[in-house]
Amino acid sequence: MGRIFRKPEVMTDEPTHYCPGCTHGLIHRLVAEVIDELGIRGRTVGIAPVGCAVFIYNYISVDFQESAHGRAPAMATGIKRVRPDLIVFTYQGDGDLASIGIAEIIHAANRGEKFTTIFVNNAVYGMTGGQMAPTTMPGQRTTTSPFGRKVEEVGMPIKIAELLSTIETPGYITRQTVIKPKYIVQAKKAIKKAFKYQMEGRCFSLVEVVSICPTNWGLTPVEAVKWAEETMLSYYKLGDCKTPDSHKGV
Amino acid sequence: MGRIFRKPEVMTDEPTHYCPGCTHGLIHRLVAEVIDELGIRGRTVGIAPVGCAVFIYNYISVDFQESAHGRAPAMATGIKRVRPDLIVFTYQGDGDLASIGIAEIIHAANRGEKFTTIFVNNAVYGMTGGQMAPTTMPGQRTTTSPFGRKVEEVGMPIKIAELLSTIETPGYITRQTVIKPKYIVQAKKAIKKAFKYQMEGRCFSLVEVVSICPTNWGLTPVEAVKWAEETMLSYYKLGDCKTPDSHKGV
Amino acid sequence: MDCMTYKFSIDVDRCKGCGLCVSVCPKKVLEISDKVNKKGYFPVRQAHPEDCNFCGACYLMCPDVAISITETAEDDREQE
Amino acid sequence: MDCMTYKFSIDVDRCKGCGLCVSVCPKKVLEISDKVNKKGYFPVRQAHPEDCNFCGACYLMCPDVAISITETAEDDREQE
Amino acid sequence: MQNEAIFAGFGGQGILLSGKILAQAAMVQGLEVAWVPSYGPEMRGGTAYCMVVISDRPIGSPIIKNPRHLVAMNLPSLEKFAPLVKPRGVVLINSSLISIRAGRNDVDEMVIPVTDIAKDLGNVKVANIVALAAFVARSRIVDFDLLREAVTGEFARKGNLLALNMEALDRGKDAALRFR
Amino acid sequence: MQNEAIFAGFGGQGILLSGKILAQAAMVQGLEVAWVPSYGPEMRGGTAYCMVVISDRPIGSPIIKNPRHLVAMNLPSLEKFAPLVKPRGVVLINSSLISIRAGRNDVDEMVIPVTDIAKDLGNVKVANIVALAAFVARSRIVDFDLLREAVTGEFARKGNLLALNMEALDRGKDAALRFR
Amino acid sequence: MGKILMKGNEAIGEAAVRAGCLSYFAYPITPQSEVSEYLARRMPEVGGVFLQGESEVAVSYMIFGAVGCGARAFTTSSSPGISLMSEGISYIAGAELPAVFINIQRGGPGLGGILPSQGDYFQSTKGGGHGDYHLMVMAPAGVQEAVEMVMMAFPLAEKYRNPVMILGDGLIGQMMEPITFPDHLRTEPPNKDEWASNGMDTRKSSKPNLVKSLFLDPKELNAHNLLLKAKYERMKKEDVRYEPYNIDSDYQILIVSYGTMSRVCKTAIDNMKEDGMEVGMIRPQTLFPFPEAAIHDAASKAGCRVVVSIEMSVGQMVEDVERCVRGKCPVEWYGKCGGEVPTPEEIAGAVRSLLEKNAGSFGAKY
Amino acid sequence: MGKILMKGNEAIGEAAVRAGCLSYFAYPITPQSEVSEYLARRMPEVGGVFLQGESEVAVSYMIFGAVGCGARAFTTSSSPGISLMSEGISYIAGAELPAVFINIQRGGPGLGGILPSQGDYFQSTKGGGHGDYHLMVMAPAGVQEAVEMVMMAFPLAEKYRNPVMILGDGLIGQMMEPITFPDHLRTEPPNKDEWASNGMDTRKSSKPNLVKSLFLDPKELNAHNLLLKAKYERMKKEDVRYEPYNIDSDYQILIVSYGTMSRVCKTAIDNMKEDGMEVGMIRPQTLFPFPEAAIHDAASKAGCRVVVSIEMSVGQMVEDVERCVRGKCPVEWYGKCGGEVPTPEEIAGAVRSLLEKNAGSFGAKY
Ligand SMILES: Cc1ncc(C[n+]2csc(CCOP(=O)(O)OP(=O)(O)O)c2C)c(N)n1
Ligand SMILES: Cc1ncc(C[n+]2csc(CCOP(=O)(O)OP(=O)(O)O)c2C)c(N)n1
Ligand code: SF4
Ligand code: SF4
Ligand code: SF4
Ligand code: SF4
Ligand code: SF4
Ligand code: SF4
Ligand SMILES: [Mg+2]
Ligand SMILES: [Mg+2]
Repeated sequence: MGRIFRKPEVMTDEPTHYCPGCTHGLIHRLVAEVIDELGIRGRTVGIAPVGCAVFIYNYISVDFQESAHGRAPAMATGIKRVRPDLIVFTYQGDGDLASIGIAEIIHAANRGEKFTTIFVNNAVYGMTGGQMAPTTMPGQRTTTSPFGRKVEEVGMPIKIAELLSTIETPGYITRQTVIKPKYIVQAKKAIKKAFKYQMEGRCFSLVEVVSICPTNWGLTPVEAVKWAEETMLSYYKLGDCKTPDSHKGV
Repeated sequence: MGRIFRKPEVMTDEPTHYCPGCTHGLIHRLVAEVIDELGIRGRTVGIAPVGCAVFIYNYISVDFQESAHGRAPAMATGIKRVRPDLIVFTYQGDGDLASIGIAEIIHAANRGEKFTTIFVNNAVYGMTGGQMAPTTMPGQRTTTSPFGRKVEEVGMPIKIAELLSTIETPGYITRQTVIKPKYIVQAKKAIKKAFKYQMEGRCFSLVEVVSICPTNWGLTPVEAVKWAEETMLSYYKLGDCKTPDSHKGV
Repeated sequence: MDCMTYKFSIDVDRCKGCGLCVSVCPKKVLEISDKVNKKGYFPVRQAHPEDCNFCGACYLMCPDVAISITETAEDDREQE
Repeated sequence: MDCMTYKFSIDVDRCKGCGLCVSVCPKKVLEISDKVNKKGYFPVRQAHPEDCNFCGACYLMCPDVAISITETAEDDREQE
Repeated sequence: MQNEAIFAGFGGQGILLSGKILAQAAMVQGLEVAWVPSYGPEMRGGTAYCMVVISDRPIGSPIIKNPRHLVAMNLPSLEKFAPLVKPRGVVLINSSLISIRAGRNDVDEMVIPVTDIAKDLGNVKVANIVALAAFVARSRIVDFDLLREAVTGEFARKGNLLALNMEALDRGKDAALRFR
Repeated sequence: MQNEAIFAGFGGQGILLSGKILAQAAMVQGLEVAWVPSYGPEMRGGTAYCMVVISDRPIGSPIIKNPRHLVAMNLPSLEKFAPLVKPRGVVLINSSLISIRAGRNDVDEMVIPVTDIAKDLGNVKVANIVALAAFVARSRIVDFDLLREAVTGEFARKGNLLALNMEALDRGKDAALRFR
Repeated sequence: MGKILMKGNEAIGEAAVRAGCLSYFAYPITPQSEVSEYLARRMPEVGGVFLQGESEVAVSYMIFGAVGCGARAFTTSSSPGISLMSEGISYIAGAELPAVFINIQRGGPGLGGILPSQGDYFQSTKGGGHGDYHLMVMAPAGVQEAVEMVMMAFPLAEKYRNPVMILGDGLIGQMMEPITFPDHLRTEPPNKDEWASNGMDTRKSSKPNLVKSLFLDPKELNAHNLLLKAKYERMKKEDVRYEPYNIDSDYQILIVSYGTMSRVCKTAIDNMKEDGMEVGMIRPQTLFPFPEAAIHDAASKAGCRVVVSIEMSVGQMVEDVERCVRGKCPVEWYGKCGGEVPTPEEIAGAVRSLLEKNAGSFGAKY
Repeated sequence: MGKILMKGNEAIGEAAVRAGCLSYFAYPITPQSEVSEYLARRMPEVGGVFLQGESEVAVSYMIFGAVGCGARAFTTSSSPGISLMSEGISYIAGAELPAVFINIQRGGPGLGGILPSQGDYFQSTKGGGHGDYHLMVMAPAGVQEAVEMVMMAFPLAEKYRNPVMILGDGLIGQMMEPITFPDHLRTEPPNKDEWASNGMDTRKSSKPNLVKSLFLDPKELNAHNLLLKAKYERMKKEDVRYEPYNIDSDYQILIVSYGTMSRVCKTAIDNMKEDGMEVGMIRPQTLFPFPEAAIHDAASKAGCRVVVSIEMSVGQMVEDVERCVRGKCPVEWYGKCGGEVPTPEEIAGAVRSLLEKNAGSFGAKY
């Protein structure tokens, strides 16, 4: 028992602007730990999303570009094509990646762009005040689905990891979560693996992270964790969907 | 042996602007036959793509809207949401649907919009002079892949039918071709089924049609048919990928 | 109307001479002619109409709806 | 440096009192305090530090990196 | 004559609602009114505020640098807005959460433990109404009866909350009348 | 002095290339030149054309309603452009594919079975060079030797095609000289 | 009907419903998301349609489809979202569809900020999209006017078969003001059966309706553009709207200002009047068609020495003002942007220093 | 180096390579697809990057990413494609990135047509995207000038850290003309290590570089906009380009025209001169910054009775001309669009009838 735990070096001292219990900060920390451990700070470029994590560059001290809503994969493509030696990651929410930016992520994955995407699925548009996302659960109330998501009207939540895994171009696609310590350990491993695949120049990699948004779910952080576990994890199954070695998903 | 074969009523007399052997005209005829047979001419609205088939409204005599490149599914959504009684179909090429318009088709399918898409996959941008499409085959030469599509650089061709079939919302997704009479008979059945699902208000439906573009492939029509059969059909497998009854693809 | 048969016709000016019908005709009835049509294409023609079994494969395959096969009473035939 | 042990600390002003650490601590060491911090949150505190086994679950779970567990020589300890 | 009031505090303290109820009362009184909230990401966990402008003429600019009055529900709000208040304006300080004072001697400072009063009433959430009542009682910015009407209107369809809020209204008014 | 020529025919007849070679020759002759193609979907299976403008002064508008000369490789082209040609211009008619005439008596009509000559040479594709040579020989729009150079340049890297095209050039010139 | 206190964004949603527009497609963006949130509840009550699109690009074409088949439909967004609709707006204008767009502007360029701004004047009046087209652009200065403009927008769009843009800003959207709704105006798009692709069953003729913007033949496309131009000229004749303010006074300086900014200007003008200084103002209510003659005339008035365009931008409308003034006076710009709003005091200061700067000017009145 | 005959689109591609721009991202669209087709072969030869993006929206952000990490990068498109880049262009301007965009215009609005047009003047000069920003806009009148402008565009973009747009049209793209390439100018963006997100290893300091357009604090955003404004003012001082034509003559009418249209005007002017009629012309080579002073001065010249803006659009630049002329003369528009191009004869006709119409005018010279 007992290890050393402290803020990764690449994280700044600035307190985050996130709501109490919001897992964005936690996921930032995992990314930061991986950057530290891989020793790639000096050649890493992050792409900030438009979403609650828009200020990620205030917390992780590497070069950053700030994307437009949904377009981070296109920006990452632009960078990696002209500077394949840089390590590039995008950090995107579910509104960002699964709604407005779904074309960009699919095509980046399909072209096999060699960057890493951290995809934070919190089943809602956090930043703009809790509107419905493509990943919102059936029946879930949001400000734009005040009577609960009606599947007959707007369909089922999109499973991004599975969707991307049908693509024939090799890639690493996995779904993780950070709602419990045991999952957090796994999630970090997956993030590290994703960065490593990039460093080896092997493939596109994406880690979907099932997350919580206590504020817009109208729950306390602890309740939110419970809801995520009960409702989301049974729909969004954890684990690797695709590795560059396996041709097709698990 | 022996049946009656003549131009469907809903087809106009105007000769098409297509190149000799181009299967767009053939697919138009199938759609027209289905409209005739279902007796839905008076309440059908088509959405023309931006692609070689941009003038489809000159050949099929129903109400039409002409879309912007890739956006037909959004337009069809707009129509069906305000006029669910109309029968709406989009007719889209692979540049249109699989490249610029992939977000729109995925989200329409995911919301379960009750319209029908005829998706003509000819592995190339026909109208603009034969540039590479997301569906272009590995090694295939096009004006923007003059040395052949390099999979290491731009990935594998996208299989739209399979991609859309992972979506959880019920739908009818099938892949057909028209390069031989036997396939044509099947393709027509599929198109009819797709329209029927719409008429029953059941689900989104999409028929991918593997097609030829002799002009931009630099082949005669007969050679093009052969190439399509040998090269495309082994990658783009024919058959239903998903029906509203089966939850997941075949 | 007692004595029904089929009439095969090619709309020469719609035909673009692509040859797809030729390639699918099980009876080798069709061939590309050497007379240019209005649009400058060499349209298809029934070289061996007697072999035609009105199967419709050519119609099915034609991208330009240039072929039609219709029912016709025997006596209508002459009028064409 | 011979005699190593661990130091547990909470950055009170980073803590937002979300309670997630409390919920995952296997030893029930933590609780939310009733003193407001600078930002107006009620931060967490080690109510039973003696039970802490430095497992790090709380660190892992904290979204705000408000907890740290570091190695420290016995004699360093007093300096804090 | 134009008057403005800023209501400021934590998100969740019902700041925007207090302002809205005041605006509603003023409107019914026949005055021109505009209610302007702070909005956007800075609301997230931080401070929220709204500005209510009340006038007997059409309101020009609804964006006011120096408002007449301030209702400060937490410390950061007092620190941010107290310096901006016009002389002779009312500055209500929620002493339950704020231990300092405005640091001005040209304003009408009113120190009331609003949150404690609300707790006393059994629900910390009604602190906003306590404060609103105290503020209106002191500033007379609108007719108190119309304020009562507005509170009634706001909570009429919210069943059991009505009585509680009416009580909060009275307690706030009392506190103001008893202040100093 | 400015001259213009339209080359028109089916897509696939090498129309754009004839124009380009002429433009190349004129450029080498030290003249100003602009080559403007028809483009876009109407090319699909239909007629293609290009316009070459040659001048001893900088060229203003490269878009010309009434060109001086016309090389018509098929019927629709002749029908479309013949009426536009300026008086005294050369109108080359590919009689292999066109059975009518320009229907004008103020132009220099030259009727040559260009496609047949090309077939004769063993490759229908060189009809464009036959026509180009005949046209230049007649119109003298550029120095014929420079034209020869331009054709050489165009096909130099295309191996066996060079000899064939040089032959086409000569046959075209001959045909023009022998015409009428 | 009594006044009700309503937030701009919600009032906009309600006004559309009352104008008979029962279809709304949108994508969330601050500071206008409350329109969606309001209509997500309201549309089901009236049997209308609310759909959150996957992006602003998609939304612009959902609107195209809905309006193209004869429905009334509108969307709301804010600056970056409107940019994404540029192509769609150009298509809609090209296809002559009476769609309504509402831009609750925020600071730009790029991601910019979320506070009120007027940085999209150019984009909306000069056509953010490609090609020769114009939107009719209306700029409300408060919630009540926003309501009225929304309710006028649909019939106006249908009068011209041309998209109408309402250019608000974050303040209009976020503010609550007392409002009354004009009487219900519900009508359907007139003559829609003549052009809408609503199914051939709808009409007697067997001619299909075709909604399109493609004209490959340049003669046709030129003619189409001239037809559009004629509509814009007609707008200039029939539908210019503006409010003059203190224009009968003996002003030496004329302000041109619109929307939120003009309200602050009014306060400034009132304050200056109290101080004995007269300032006139023209407030364009339609930004396209622009009140060209009104501004020219007001600038030509004897005594007017300088015209100033006051904007929450670094100077966009000022170009139109300059154009209309045609050299009658010097034309200046004053403003702030990105969420900063000049105060009445700052405006008064600016006015004073502009008068000093242009002390020698006497205009070129002829 | 001798002249070579090259198609505009291909010459543009080659010019970019010679300007040291080795990254190109684009999406096919007529009439500019040949740029991609050329560079698909050429870029591998020089170790450069060509990537066909999935859409114009994506392409605009690929450019953002590439330029943002310090590379030179450009794209080409045509009207509808540029509309789809509006948001991206606004972001790029907001983030102060020196990207180069080339618009080979076609007829609009909407799908329009594919023939040459000048309908995107407003879009490119007034900011198709949202917020207060400007592109530097250059308009070549032929292939040689297109080559030169492309080669100037990169250093100019870097001088200002502002995107540059080259506004051509289908004719410029499709035409072949003899060209020579200026000497190679290969340099890298100067000082890029100061701002580009190219990895912290690149620089000594441990401060990360951040490329962004977000400024949530209104004061900051206002300041940022003023900084941008200052750049645009500097452009107006240092980089206005135009060509006067027959301006020393005794003209009664002044033409303002650019790009392809100006070539036809030159022919018309030459023809009219032969007929004894003098017509002056100012041809803006930069549309932003616009040659305001030159046009004002030329319109102010004694004898000039009317100014006409001749465009392949139904009248866009005419507004800028009107603005600059400031009442010195009446300002008129003449043109055609959608692929129709006025002939020299038509222009002469228009000039004559405008002179008649404005016979009474003598300008307001003071
Ligand atoms: C083009 C555009 N559309 C909309 C927005 C508004 N917007 C900002 S963030 C956001 C959604 C964020 O949700 P998500 O991506 O799920 O991230 P989260 O905040 O939940 O982490 C939206 C719609 C924008 N900035 N730009
Ligand atoms: C926004 C936009 N981008 C690009 C184009 C140009 N464009 C027209 S058709 C087309 C591709 C057509 O290819 P596909 O969809 O495969 O249809 P096909 O012609 O092969 O049937 C493109 C890129 C356009 N019109 N609009
Ligand atoms: S709104 Fe949700 S996602 Fe955003 S910071 Fe708060 S909890 Fe996190
Ligand atoms: S280019 Fe290809 S798709 Fe287009 S009409 Fe010709 S053969 Fe058909
Ligand atoms: S109908 Fe059958 S047999 Fe007759 S020509 Fe056609 S394909 Fe041949
Ligand atoms: S398939 Fe049709 S177009 Fe082709 S040759 Fe046969 S009849 Fe003619
Ligand atoms: S380290 Fe482990 S035992 Fe100690 S407080 Fe944290 S979670 Fe509890
Ligand atoms: S998890 Fe972190 S922020 Fe939350 S209460 Fe514990 S220490 Fe504080
Ligand atoms: Mg989210
Ligand atoms: Mg295709």
